[in-house]
Amino acid sequence: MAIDSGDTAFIIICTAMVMLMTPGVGLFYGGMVRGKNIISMVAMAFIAFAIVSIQWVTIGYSLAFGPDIAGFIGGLDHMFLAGVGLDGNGIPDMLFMMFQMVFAGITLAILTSGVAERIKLSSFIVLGLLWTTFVYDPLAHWAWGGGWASEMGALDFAGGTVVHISSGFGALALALVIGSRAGFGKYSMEAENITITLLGGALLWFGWFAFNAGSALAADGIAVNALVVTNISAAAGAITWMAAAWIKGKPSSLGLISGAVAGLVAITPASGFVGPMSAIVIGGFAGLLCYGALLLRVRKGLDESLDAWAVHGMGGLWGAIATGIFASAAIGGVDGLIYGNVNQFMIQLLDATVAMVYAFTMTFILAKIVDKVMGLRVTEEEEYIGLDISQHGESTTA
Amino acid sequence: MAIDSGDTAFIIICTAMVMLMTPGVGLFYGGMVRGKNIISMVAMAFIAFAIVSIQWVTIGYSLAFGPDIAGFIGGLDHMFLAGVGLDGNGIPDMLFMMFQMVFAGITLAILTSGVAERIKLSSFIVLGLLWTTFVYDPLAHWAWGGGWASEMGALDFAGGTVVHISSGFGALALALVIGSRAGFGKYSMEAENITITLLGGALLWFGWFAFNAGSALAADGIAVNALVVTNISAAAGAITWMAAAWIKGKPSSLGLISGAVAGLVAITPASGFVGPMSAIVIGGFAGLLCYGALLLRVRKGLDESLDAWAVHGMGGLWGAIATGIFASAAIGGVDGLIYGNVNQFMIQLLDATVAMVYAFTMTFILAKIVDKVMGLRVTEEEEYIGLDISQHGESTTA
Amino acid sequence: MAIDSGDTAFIIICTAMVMLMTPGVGLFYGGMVRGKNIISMVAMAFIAFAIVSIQWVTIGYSLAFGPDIAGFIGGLDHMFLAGVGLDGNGIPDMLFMMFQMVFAGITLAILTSGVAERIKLSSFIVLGLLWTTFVYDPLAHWAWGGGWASEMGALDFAGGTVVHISSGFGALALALVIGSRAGFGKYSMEAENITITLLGGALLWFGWFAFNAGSALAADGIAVNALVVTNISAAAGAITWMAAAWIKGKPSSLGLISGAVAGLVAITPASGFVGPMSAIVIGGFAGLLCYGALLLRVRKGLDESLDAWAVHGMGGLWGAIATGIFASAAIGGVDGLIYGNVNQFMIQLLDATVAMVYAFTMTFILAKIVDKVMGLRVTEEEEYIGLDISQHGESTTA
Amino acid sequence: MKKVTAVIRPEKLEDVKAALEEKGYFPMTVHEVKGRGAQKGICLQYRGKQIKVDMIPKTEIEMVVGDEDVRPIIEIIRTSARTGKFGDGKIFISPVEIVAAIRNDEEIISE
Amino acid sequence: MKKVTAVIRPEKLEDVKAALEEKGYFPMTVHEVKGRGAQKGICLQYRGKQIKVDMIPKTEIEMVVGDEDVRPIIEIIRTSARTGKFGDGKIFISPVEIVAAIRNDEEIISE
Amino acid sequence: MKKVTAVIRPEKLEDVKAALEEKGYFPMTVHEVKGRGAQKGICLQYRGKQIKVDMIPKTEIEMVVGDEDVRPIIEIIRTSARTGKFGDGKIFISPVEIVAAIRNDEEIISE
Ligand SMILES: Nc1ncnc2c1ncn2[C@@H]1O[C@H](COP(=O)(O)OP(=O)(O)O)[C@@H](O)[C@H]1O
Ligand SMILES: Nc1ncnc2c1ncn2[C@@H]1O[C@H](COP(=O)(O)OP(=O)(O)O)[C@@H](O)[C@H]1O
Ligand SMILES: Nc1ncnc2c1ncn2[C@@H]1O[C@H](COP(=O)(O)OP(=O)(O)O)[C@@H](O)[C@H]1O
Repeated sequence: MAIDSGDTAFIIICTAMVMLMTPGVGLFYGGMVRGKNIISMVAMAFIAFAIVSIQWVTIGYSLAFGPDIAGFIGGLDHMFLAGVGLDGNGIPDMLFMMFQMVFAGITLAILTSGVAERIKLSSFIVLGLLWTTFVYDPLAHWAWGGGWASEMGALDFAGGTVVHISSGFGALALALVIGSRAGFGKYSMEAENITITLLGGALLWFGWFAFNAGSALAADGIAVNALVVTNISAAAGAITWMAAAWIKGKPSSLGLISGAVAGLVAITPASGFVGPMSAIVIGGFAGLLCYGALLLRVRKGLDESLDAWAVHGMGGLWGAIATGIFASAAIGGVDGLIYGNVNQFMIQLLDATVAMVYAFTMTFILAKIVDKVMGLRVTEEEEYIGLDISQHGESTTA
Repeated sequence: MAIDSGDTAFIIICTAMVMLMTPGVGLFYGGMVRGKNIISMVAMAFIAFAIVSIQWVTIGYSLAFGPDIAGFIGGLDHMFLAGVGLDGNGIPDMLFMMFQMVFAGITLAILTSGVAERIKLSSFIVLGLLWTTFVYDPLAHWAWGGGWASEMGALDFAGGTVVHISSGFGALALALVIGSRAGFGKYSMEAENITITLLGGALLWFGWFAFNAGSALAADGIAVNALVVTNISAAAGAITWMAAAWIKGKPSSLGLISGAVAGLVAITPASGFVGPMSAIVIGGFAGLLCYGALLLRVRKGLDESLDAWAVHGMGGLWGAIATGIFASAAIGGVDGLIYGNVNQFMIQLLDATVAMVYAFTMTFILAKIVDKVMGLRVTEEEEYIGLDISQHGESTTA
Repeated sequence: MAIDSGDTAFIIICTAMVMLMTPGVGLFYGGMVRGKNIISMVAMAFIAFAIVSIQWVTIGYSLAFGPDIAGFIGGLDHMFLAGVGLDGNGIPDMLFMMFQMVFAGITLAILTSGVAERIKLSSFIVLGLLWTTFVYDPLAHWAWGGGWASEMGALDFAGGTVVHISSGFGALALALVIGSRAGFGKYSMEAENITITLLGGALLWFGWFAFNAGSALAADGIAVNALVVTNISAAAGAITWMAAAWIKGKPSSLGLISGAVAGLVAITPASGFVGPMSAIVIGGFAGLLCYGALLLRVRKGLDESLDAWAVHGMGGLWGAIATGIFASAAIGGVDGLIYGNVNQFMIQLLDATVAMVYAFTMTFILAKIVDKVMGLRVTEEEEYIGLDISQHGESTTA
Repeated sequence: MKKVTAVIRPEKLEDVKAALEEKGYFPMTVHEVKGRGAQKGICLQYRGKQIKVDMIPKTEIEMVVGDEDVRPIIEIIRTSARTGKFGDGKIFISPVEIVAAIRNDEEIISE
Repeated sequence: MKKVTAVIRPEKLEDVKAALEEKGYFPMTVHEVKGRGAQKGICLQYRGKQIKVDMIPKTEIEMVVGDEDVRPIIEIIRTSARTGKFGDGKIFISPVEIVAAIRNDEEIISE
Repeated sequence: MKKVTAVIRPEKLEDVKAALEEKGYFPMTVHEVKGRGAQKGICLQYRGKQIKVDMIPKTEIEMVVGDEDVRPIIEIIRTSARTGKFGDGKIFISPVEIVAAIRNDEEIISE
């Protein structure tokens, strides 16, 4: 098959839309922190994207998609994009490489949740490069590069394990290593710029269509299915989270948008395999589950306060499992639990568990190493002044 | 005809772009209200989108596009998307369903203009569901689902009646039912975050290309024509409104962007039927007309202050009529008044008038019912404190 | 060849994405000025886009792409889009016209850097129309419309000379004619809304994919190459600028995003001709060069403070030359210096130099004329109060 | 010399400014503040339980004026800023000893 | 009558408000300000050289109260706003001569 | 003790801070305010008619200092904040009776 202009057009644009999600994450997070750290959050998203862009074309892509080594990692054959050409099957190979790059970029940006308002910029850069290399790249290889998980038949359409479990449980590990923000639990640390968070959320919702539909790698029926279930799940998550928050108190807009993201996360691995009515259930339950996870986190006094763990980690876990429950052969060729396929359900469970454990453990180890070698955290004064001034020498008045 | 990857790619991306317009409306409106209600405006846009997403896949799509009943409404055959598949003609049927969904979503968001800064959140949700079901869905059926208007030959390329007349005159009815904001006319209530309004306007302009060009449902010459006339009309509207405002006082950026939106609204029904030079006239006149409508509204002391009526209502009315004037058979197969086709002009006039009367009346009735049953409006104290705190329990400092 | 739906879909969406870059420039600049001028900066971007939209369909397109007259300018055959139809080769001619329009629009928006916080709105409109007609249109003709530069074999894939050298050196000329802002050098005039600048930067990075990849005018391998090198160059520029700033002081987010833009600018002319590894060098060097240019500008006490010259002018110059160095026949059919083609290098040098001199000189002359006839600059009081209030009668509190 | 500090509703600022202007009182400095009075802010009924919103945006006007202007200014502000509902605000009068211009060396010293 | 002006750390505002409320002191006006004390702000070590950040966000509370309330309020604020580190802030007491309500014609005049 | 309240042009804040610092006066609290003076703001010519912009952004500096520091501070501010044009601002001196630290129990009481 040659290059198809429709598919190529589709994936180029999808790549751009997923790229926009990375600053989207930065704005989403930036609005939730105190005003003295908003630049830091947005800047880290950009930095994540920039360093991963270079890491990916030099070594990352090859680690993820090079010839399989022991089911665990790709070989170095594609370092510096060797052998990645402008032709291919439907879309150019180079475009596939690029589409995958934007996934790697945003994943690192999501991870910043766990260290918000207290990480040293230099340490973030080092940690980020290590993390992408030792956590993201292997996970991408397992799911999509011919690693053990895909060999086993695990389904992850657009990155439930690779993107969300990895960054969510990674953020949890980081929060444990770096410790709570000074004054956490003592002073209220409320979102200061909710408008910006909502804007970031809008960009996420927008880009997610490309994230999931684009993962079909063609402008076809599967892409359309992914598009439709993605939106349904987002809407359902927004509604259930809002409703649950309403019962407990007020229906905050942060809850609404967090619910939407929870729905988007949960449908991610499933979007090429489940139908619209399953999406209502997947998204709706994601809203409740992730809200519950957030409440649990708060009760435990854990300062993973932008909730990558609650939303991406738990939402991704649920999504991976839900794929094993609701998959329909009529859509993606594989049946799940509700169609009697217990096996697929068990595969999903195993895959998600391994991803979770691996991401958490490796992130914990990497964070400990960076902490020992160069210190993860800013000084008390720098934290008090805020990272905008102390790390970037800037502040924003408006 | 089978699925075409180019067309499918096109409409998937267009769907995403139109989706982004909904938070775009929220930001556009949010910047225009007082700071204590900005979250409320943006949140209502998201909520509108979320609830309509679910309404649409359960019942709305079927009401609009199900088998015609008496020219008025669609049958329930497609409830829960029954019979809506992943294949189709050029683009998958499911994609058509989804593209239509994002139109329904944004229309409800536009409607919030009429109740800005004073509606009870719960009542908005109830009203929104009713409105979409009893106003939007029938209008969509009439124009595009095989209802009486399309049978009669009325032209509405991308939603002049369905989206703009309906939401504009609906907002007017709502404003009348809910009454003015406390202190309206006594205190100045100026836009507090114009930057955000301009950002919202930028997202609208961007998305409108997809709104109109995507309505060709194929990446073809008609789509390109729609794209070109859309931009021309927006530019012309921006310039004439700004110029008119300049003559009366200062050329505000709000005038500029409102004029652009007026131009975009007016060209919407016409974009598949008129050529570029007609677009200058349509957009240019829209800027003047809508600015005049705004001045009239102000003189009448009417608190429909985000001007959905003046811009979308009056702009949509003009656009529907202008389609009957400027349509050219060379472009869309039908001639208008200037090419001697009086008949088409009369059809457009009738269609627009019925849409206007129906939308206004039905909205008025629905609002009255909701007001009786649960109260449309927040209490005086809640309004004074602002909806951000009173409805959402949040506020934004920056 | 007939219309291809994939290519058409691609260029329609690319057009929309490039359109979004224009308000993107407005937000990017708006965040960098003092709060009293933010509306002015964003509004000027919109106004630039609106007036160029009308200029282009009436006369501009014809001047750029009409039948060549003496290698310098296009004839008036396409005035009012005469003879520009909805069919064509791969994409409709009308779409090509529209895609070119959005380039003309953003270029004028970039130019506003040179007059930020002090230009009279009416004079900007007049100057903008003149500038587009006498600077942009000829340059577009030279490079892409069959003018002398393209005849000579100069390579400019997506607008290094046409867009960036022209606006960058134009902005320099404007800054010299209009003079420094009152108090420049005496008081600190720091960026007041960096979040908005970063948002604008995100929209630029996003849109730039369409800017460069879309310049292939087809969804093919060349487009994909442009996409990939564009992102690499942006990332490399962001990293080197940030690193350089870090060595001198703090790694500001403004540096980071400026570096990204520098990388994007530099790769623009080269993106269809060079490979990924060259892009690292081109972008990386652009970050350093443009940062150096900024430092030089500051040392010279020159108030071209949003740095269109340092970033677009110098970055564009470097990009044009770099195209002559790194071009690879394997990618775009032409070799550059490193493959032994000295000739192409000399052509690029000549092309860039002429563009630079022409843009600077013509802009200088046009600015002088407008200054003489109607005054370029607001009064001292108007400048003190800020352009938001004095030119637009508005201000933004948040 | 006295300093008149008036905490008023933000939406009344235009009225107060206009009323003061009419009587020839121009100079003032305005702060955007938040505050609560003896009523501890505003009570919202929220599903049975009451929620207090205790920091309400207010506008604080500072005017340094001659002793003889204090009374008229208090009356003007009262008239133009009053709604009669809780939250209308307060006026405080405090002593000022010196007023010095920056533009030139003019100075007024309270005896 | 006296005006108590306290400049505190913004993150302590909730504690101070709660402590005052407990003792029955409600009315106050709050300003968001920036400030530096005798320590000239906060010192950041930056690659060898020291950087001073000298304008730190603070919260300023104004309370106009009876003379007898001054002492207790100073103590409450001290207790609830103290961290013991530089930058805790200051409390200033100054005289107020008249307090006039806007809602009605009530007035308290310091003797 | 006295409170020096100076309303200055925002763009002069850096200069004023530097000038005060040079003479050893560090502590201060800064408010962002808007204001109008006797000239009622700034006049813009607008197509024949004049438009008044009457609320101009200003910066208000508060410094509580010993009585003996009042004069020198007034002079420093005058010198560093003066442009000679309308709108340069004013300095007000008012009495302060107690200054209490929050970090510890230090206190200065004006006699
Ligand atoms: N004693 C006081 N000290 C300082 N500020 C006060 C005092 N009393 C009132 N205020 C200010 O005036 C505003 C309105 O006060 P008031 O009319 O008493 O309000 P309320 O109706 O809430 O009691 C308060 O929000 C506060 O900012
Ligand atoms: N003499 C003063 N005049 C005005 N404001 C003061 C004075 N002293 C302290 N402040 C305010 O109190 C804040 C904290 O002061 P302090 O505890 O002395 O801080 P630091 O530890 O920085 O010396 C300052 O930032 C300033 O806003
Ligand atoms: N009597 C006053 N009371 C309070 N604030 C004042 C007074 N006089 C001047 N100001 C403040 O000082 C600022 C500058 O005042 P001034 O130099 O008199 O300005 P102008 O040139 O506009 O008359 C004003 O904007 C106001 O904030």
